[in-house]
Amino acid sequence: MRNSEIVEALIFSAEGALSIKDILNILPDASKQEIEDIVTELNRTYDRSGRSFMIEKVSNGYMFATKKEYSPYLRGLHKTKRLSNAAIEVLAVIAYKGPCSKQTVDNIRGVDSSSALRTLVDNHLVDIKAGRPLKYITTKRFLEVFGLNSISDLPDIAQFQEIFGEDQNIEQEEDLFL
Amino acid sequence: MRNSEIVEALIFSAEGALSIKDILNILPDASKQEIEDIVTELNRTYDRSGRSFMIEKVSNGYMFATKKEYSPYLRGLHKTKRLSNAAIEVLAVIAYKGPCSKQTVDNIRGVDSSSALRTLVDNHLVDIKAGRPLKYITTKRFLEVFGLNSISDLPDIAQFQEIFGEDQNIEQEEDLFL
Amino acid sequence: MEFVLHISRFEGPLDLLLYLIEKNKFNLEELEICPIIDQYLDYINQMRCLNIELASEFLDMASYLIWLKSCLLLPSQVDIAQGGEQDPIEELKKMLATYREMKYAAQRLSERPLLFHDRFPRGWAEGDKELTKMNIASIMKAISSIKSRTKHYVMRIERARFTVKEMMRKITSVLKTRGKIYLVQMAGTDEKLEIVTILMAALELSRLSTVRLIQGKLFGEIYIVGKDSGVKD
Repeated sequence: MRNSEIVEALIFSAEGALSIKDILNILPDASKQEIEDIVTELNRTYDRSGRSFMIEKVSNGYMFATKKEYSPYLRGLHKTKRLSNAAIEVLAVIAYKGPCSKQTVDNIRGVDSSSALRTLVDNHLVDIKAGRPLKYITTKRFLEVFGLNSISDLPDIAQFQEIFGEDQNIEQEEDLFL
Repeated sequence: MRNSEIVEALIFSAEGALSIKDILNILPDASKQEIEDIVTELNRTYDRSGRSFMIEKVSNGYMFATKKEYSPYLRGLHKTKRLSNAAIEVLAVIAYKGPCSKQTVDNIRGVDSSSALRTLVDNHLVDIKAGRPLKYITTKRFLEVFGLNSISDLPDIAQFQEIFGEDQNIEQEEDLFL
Repeated sequence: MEFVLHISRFEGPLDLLLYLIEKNKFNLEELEICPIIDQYLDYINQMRCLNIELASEFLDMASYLIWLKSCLLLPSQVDIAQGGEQDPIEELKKMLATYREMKYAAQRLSERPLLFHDRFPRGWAEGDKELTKMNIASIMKAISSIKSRTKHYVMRIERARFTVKEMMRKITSVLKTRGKIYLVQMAGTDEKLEIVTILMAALELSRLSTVRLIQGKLFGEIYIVGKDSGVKD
């Protein structure tokens, strides 16, 4: 197996940019120069064979990226960024309790939810209903992303303990959401 | 710009498997057959030029992944998790008998499966369907992880019985004991 | 001693039964159930002698097999396959056959080249990851994580059952009529939570100098006496 193949596989599978140091950890017999030459050579091969991607050198290492000219097509892929745990919590509360005010969400979670709410609205997962106070509701996009036909497809909260019961001794019948 | 380059760029830039449907949304003039031919041809090119990755047909779509032979090197870079035997058993039951309830899984295995189920849900290999009782189903992620195009790619249970060399006709045998 | 294998080797009682059947080179269809029952019970007994903690399912199966064996030995008194009813031996065999299928399916599944172990997908920086993994389970997980953080809402029933305060009151009132009580005597159930509550209540009473806790010897039973009782330490 040639080093160039291994280097390619390493950069391909790395989460984020991969530094030369990380590569040398796995290929201790290679040199810094050799890695640089390998990447140059790989990119030359990609160019020659009409690949739509290449290895970019970014500040902290190497990473694969598709070439700029394909970006008009890639925009059609509708990437939605991953949500933080806080955002999923807020989303869950609104899904079960909505339409509800920010105050309700904050009370249930015991922490302020402003920034998570903002993310959800930006991602079109939550919409705002006019009124005093403002109310938050989940959107059609929410249903699509979570693969639900309607909000009533969400399971009953009392059923959660089947696998999410933290402790068998804790009876969860008496709960906040009833 | 050739369709094959665009298809390559699309699959390359998607996280997880990209369905043929998604590709056709972006290239409406192409046909399903054309996409399949493009992928076959791309894989041939990768093989010929010594690429360490290829396009896999999984989860009714396409996904780039490294070839198996590089895994010893790549494991040095990634934390690899292995599922417990219990978790794989539960996964097999859900894959073959799902959607099914926790009770069904427990009955078939003869033990409580809560913690294994929880691990599978946490790892996005199993999802929950609302209902009474809750039902468990395998996810798109499951297909990606196990390299399956669809659940029907799993070997037929009837084949297993041949391997055990018995159980040819349980119904008939039963009469003997009555 | 060849029976003494680690119980963790078996996923459950069905797994252990299958192992015994294979070991005896029995065929599931023409299964001789009695020797298997005996070997299973032997195995469980040895585990218990070695103080190995067994999952309750192993014991449930043991008592079921004892019942089944008694039925087989007393055919005239208990007809186990009364007309129309399911023959328990057939049922057990069916369960074993289904479990064996699934066990085999699981083995086949685990032989497949696994993503993140044998094959690796294209890596993504944490921030670039998509929403693709969102599902109902993640919503449920979020709800339960809120619940576990705000436990005071969900624990009310449990706390009502064994509270330290109530246990303190109970101990004090029993002490009024008796000179000394062993801690274990206070327990009405064998629930761990109750034992813990009793111990906490006793410690709290001792802290308040209402009672004295006495343990005669190392690892001896602990008992409680009233502060003014004449019992010596």
